[in-house]
Amino acid sequence: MERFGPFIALLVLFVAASLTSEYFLQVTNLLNILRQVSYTGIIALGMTFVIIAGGIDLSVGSMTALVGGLTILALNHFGPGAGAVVAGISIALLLGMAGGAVNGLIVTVGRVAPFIATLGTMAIFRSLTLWTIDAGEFRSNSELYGDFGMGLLWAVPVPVWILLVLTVLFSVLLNNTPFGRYVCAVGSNERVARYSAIRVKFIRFVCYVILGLTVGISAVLLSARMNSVSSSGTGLNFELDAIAAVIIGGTSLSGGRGSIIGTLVGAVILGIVNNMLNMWGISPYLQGTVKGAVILGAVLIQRTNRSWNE
Amino acid sequence: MERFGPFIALLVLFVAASLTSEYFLQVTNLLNILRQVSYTGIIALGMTFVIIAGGIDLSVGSMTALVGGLTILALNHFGPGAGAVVAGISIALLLGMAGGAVNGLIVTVGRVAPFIATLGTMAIFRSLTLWTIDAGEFRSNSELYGDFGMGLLWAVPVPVWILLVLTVLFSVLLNNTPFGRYVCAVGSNERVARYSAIRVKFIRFVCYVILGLTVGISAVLLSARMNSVSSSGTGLNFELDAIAAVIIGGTSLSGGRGSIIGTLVGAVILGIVNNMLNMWGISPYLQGTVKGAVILGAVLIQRTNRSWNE
Amino acid sequence: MDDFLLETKGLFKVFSGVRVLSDIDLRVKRGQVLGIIGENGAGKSTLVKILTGIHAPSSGRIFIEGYEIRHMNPELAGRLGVNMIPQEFNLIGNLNVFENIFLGREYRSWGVFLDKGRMRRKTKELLDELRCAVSVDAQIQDLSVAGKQMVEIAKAVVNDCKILIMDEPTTVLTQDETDILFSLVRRLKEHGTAIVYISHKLAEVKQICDDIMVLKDGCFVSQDPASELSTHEMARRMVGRELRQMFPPKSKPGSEVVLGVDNMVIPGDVAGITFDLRKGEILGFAGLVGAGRTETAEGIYGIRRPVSGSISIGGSKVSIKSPRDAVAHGIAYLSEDRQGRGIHTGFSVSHNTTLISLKNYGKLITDRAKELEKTGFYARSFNIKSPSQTTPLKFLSGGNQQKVALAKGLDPQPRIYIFDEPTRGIDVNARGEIYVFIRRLVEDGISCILISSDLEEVIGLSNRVVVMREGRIAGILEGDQINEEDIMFLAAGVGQSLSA
Amino acid sequence: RTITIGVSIPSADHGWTGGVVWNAKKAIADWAKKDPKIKFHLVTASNPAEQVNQVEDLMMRKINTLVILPYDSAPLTPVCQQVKDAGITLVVVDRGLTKPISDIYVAGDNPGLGRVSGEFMAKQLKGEGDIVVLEGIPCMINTERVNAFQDVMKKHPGIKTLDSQPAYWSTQKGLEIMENYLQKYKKIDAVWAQDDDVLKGVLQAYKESGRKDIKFFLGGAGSKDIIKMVMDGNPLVPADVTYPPSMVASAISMAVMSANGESLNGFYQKKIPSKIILQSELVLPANAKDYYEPESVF
Ligand SMILES: Nc1ncnc2c1ncn2[C@@H]1O[C@H](COP(=O)(O)OP(=O)(O)OP(=O)(O)O)[C@@H](O)[C@H]1O
Ligand SMILES: Nc1ncnc2c1ncn2[C@@H]1O[C@H](COP(=O)(O)OP(=O)(O)OP(=O)(O)O)[C@@H](O)[C@H]1O
Ligand SMILES: [Mg+2]
Ligand SMILES: [Mg+2]
Repeated sequence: MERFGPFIALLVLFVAASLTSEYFLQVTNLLNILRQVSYTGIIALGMTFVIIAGGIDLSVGSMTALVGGLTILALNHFGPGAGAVVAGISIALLLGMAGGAVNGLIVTVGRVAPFIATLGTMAIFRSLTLWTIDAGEFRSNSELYGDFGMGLLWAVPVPVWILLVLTVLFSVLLNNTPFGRYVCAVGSNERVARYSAIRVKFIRFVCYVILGLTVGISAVLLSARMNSVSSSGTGLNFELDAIAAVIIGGTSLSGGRGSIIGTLVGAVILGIVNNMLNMWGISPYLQGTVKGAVILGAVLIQRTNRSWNE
Repeated sequence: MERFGPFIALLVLFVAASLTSEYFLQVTNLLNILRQVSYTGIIALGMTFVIIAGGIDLSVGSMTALVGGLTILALNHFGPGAGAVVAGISIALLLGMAGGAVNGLIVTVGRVAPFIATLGTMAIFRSLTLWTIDAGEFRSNSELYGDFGMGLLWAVPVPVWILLVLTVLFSVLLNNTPFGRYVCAVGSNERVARYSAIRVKFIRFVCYVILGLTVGISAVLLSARMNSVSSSGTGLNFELDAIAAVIIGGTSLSGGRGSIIGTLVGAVILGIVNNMLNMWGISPYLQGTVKGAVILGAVLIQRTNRSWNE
Repeated sequence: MDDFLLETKGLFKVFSGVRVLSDIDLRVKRGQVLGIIGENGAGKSTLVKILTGIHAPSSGRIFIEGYEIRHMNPELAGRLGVNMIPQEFNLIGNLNVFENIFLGREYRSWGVFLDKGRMRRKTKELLDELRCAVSVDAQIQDLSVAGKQMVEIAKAVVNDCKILIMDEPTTVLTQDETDILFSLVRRLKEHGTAIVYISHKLAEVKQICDDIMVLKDGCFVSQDPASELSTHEMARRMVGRELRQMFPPKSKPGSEVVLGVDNMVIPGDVAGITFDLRKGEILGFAGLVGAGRTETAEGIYGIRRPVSGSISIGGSKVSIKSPRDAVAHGIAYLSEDRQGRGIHTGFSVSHNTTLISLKNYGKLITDRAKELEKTGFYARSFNIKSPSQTTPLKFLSGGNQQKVALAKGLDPQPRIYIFDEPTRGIDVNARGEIYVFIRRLVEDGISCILISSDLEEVIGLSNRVVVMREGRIAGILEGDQINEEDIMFLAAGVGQSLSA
Repeated sequence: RTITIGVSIPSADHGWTGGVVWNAKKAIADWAKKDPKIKFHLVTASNPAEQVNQVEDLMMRKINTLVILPYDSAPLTPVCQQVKDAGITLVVVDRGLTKPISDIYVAGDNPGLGRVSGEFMAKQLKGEGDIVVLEGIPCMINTERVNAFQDVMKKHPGIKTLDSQPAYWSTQKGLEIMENYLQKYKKIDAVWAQDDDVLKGVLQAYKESGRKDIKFFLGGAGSKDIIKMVMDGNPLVPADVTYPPSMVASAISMAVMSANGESLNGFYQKKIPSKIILQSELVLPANAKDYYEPESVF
């Protein structure tokens, strides 16, 4: 029953939120929550692979700023048309994958512990972002890009669609393909994986590239939403939110197993918590206390549930 | 030879720093570096136990602020005498251990993943600090407390002495007592440890209490030095510095083994890096790049060294 | 009548709805060695895990020296002098030998500090007694499987224990080490220790045990003095029917050389290994522990990097830099280190079985149904006892895990299969079936290398036997030369190498 | 009719933002006492994306007026546009948006802070001397201040900036960097710390070093401790330059008055002015009393 833990936590939170706030159940609010969580949620989906493979990535927030910033530079360079937007987006995805590849190489070829490797690149990516624009803001000249960021498809925001589609795709990738199985094998026992003819380093590397890709996607959506990127503020603390979503979703930080759907649920849980804090109107000083307590509570619900079934 | 990795990295960095900066080798500068690293270094010593036991603690920075703040409140309450300072310090150590115990209980009894547990308490501790003083500053009225923070003993700052003494004590604790063995055993293989009649949860719990104690010590030294605590700024990002020191020092984030001396070396490496950034006068925007690169470099030196000897 | 050191009454154990043990009454006296035998999954390990408090019984009572112990746990067991050599290693990889041996019961000085000197000395004494050359300061993770096994033995006897439980202690040990262990057992017996001994090596059981208890499907079958049971009868009681001939008749290998190893050198482990393997051949590898057989196998499989020499497959030289290359060249390797290298204990039966060959179940999307079907085939072939295909391996008995490991190597349909202790922990019945299976493999043209510490197995199956000593090939035996005396003669290094 | 005012500000991550939160809460408490019909919703964000989310959430709660201190200009502009389009009165504080959509803009003057600081420093040094600078977190606000300061310095070639490093608006960082400066430079005439929190650390380092060469220190933002030092005539701290976190409180008041249809006291203009620039003022011992607010947290 352990695997239902996140869902039960979500349910409890959902009911609690519905009861305590008149605004919560409004469709716009629910869509807002989904959109709000989509930026770190998409990154969390990629992070799930990295964590299952036994790694971690602290650099995703800085990488979001760097990729988003460079994308806007490219966009401004290409001009205002739709073609420029498409080109910009492509560049963002490539940059994201390149960023992920850098992390992946340091971890696999350089054999640096993932925590330190990405702590290093976190500093480096942020610093390069600051340096590119002299600590200012990247502002897009393209109206179209901004419209895309706020766009709706059948009344649902684009980022939400992407979040959902990626959840399905990644779920299949994790559960129904050889690659997914290899990721679990590598994270579960690296040596056994090696004896099983799995290219351990390659799999690790690909996980980082996938994460980089999701960072690229998130960078596009976020920078389009704001039609700009702040070199100092964009992506700040994203890594904590993304990792928290993954772990609340039931993936173990020690690797070997995990769930993409769980991560989605984890991200939504965090989104509802934030939404509730704003809706309840808690004193700013005490918001941290309530947020921390609710997150701990959500995780504890899962635990209690597990012990019932053990 | 792996265990010498951190020392070699330190040596290389030391030589590089001596060659590139005429100020580096001055005694005051070296003492400055030691004092600068002592605050997070002391915490890193405690963090080493938690990480070896397979845990992590993100809340140490917030806890430093909370403990420091409450200590100053207590101090102001007790009045200006030396007795008050002693009482204040005792309270700080107790509060630190209590904070560590909270984390330890959530992790062991609550069975919440350490990352999430301490992410929660990080928010909670900070928020309680802000709430206590309305986001302002805790100011001590005791001159004596400030003098203690700046104090020297045989020309060496008090915090440095404490850092060194704790290194020795903790080294003995880790390497020469049953408790130290149990910590390694718990972090290496929890199941086997349990079968060996080791009280796994208790050991984990004690590790968090030890870390809490070091946070308490650091909170005293830091608040005494400034004779004040900022509820918003004190302790910010301490967790990253402390964890980085531990890992650079050769302790594995996956637990099971580690070295206290290594952590000291890791902390000093970080201190030298920061010192060098200032001494070289690097552009503020690029400081992150250089810092990240030097840290990665320091870790890579260890790796290369290892592969030579493999 | 109360001189039973250990007694259970009506032990039941149910794992998630499945009854694993029913109504077990067990009695062991001072100085008695009680053997427990039974098929894989019969519940032997579960029984002894209950005795040491690792599992709680679903119902039933445990008495130690006549006192009922209501809530047994590992710590209490330790204090009561109940020690166990577990089936799977319970050692901390990051700690060294003496730290492991004394884990949880360290010698102290001043009450708080570790008395390392005394612990080292005591460990050294023990290892010397076991004639084990492992260094007291070696890290466990650097030891060979046999080395780890010896450490487990030392750990179990380091303090005076009243009751010693041994769960398949000799699976990776050669005859020599087994003899050393047995002399230790006899000494403990004289001191009045009660001993519970579990093994699938029935001859050993007969040799060392006073009484033999047979379990089948978690139920008590019989208990008789060892002197009254032949190994044949033991096997019959375990399985419940007559067993056929253990070793199938040897087949005739072809003359085509499938694998040629020429002058392979792995520094520190093996020097100048040269042999070839023919099509449809079973090539046995014999030698004492540490002779370098595993290293040779790992050298071929791409785990260890030979510094010189060459490997050719089907006549052409190949470069094998990783297990992936080896698998691509049709080589499979079954490791002797089941849980450390062979299987993912957290993975299910089917996920483990198909891990190497996963790409055969769909390059893009894995065909789950086909996967389950194939796993089912192996489960039937090897009689793998598991609640379902999706049960994680950690919930299977040791022997059944071993069978999954075997199937895992088979699934990519290798041309060359290197077995390192293939029947480690496998019961007599399944063992016979696996031998037949291997026999069928070679008939189908697969070539096998058989590394085993079980001489009988090597002799019974091999067309030729390579005997290794201290990292070198001491000789290659054929036909009539394949007998215990000649092999031991070469392995121990007394006298001249015949091939020299 | 009830008025619902949403207030969105950055979270307290250093002294000044702590002051902003405190002042916002204080203004809200004051107004809530005066006029129970006004409802306030206060939210704090630790990055631009979170602030966008919070503004969306505030819109769900049917606010009539939004008072926002944007974490950054450009990233918050689109969502503020949405606020505006929804017919909500938009009051922007401190960081301006990139489009002129605010109904009321209460601005701090970042370049002004740099300029006033630079001019005071140049005057005090009589155009001659070596100085070191401790910057804030590398970001736009910081850049504007430092650039304005350096623009003034360009006019005084006799003054040499020896070094300029980021101290992240943190006391502890300020202490460490000053320690390093004192190590590196044997003679320093003056220090510009840009932020009073940093200045506290700087003064501590100077005190511990036992050196006597530095003539004076200049902070910024006007925290009560530093103002007190100025007021008490501390020779090391002859002045301070304001950048009051209370600007958010002023903005909240403007928002309330505007919602009530009041006009600004003394103004003949009917509506509240659409742009209010708060000067960065120079605090000297003579006028320090006017700036000293003992119960403020900053
Ligand atoms: N932790 C567990 N959870 C569920 N089932 C278990 C667990 N441990 C063992 N089993 C089941 O209990 C049965 C008996 O297992 P046990 O390990 O006692 O067998 P065994 O007699 O030791 O076999 P072997 O000779 O293969 O070691 C097996 O069918 C196994 O699947
Ligand atoms: N019991 C032991 N005593 C001393 N050294 C050992 C022992 N076991 C292993 N070693 C060391 O480990 C190395 C490899 O041993 P290993 O047991 O893997 O060799 P092997 O030939 O595969 O033997 P086997 O297959 O019988 O286990 C040896 O070279 C030896 O140095
Ligand atoms: Mg068993
Ligand atoms: Mg071997």
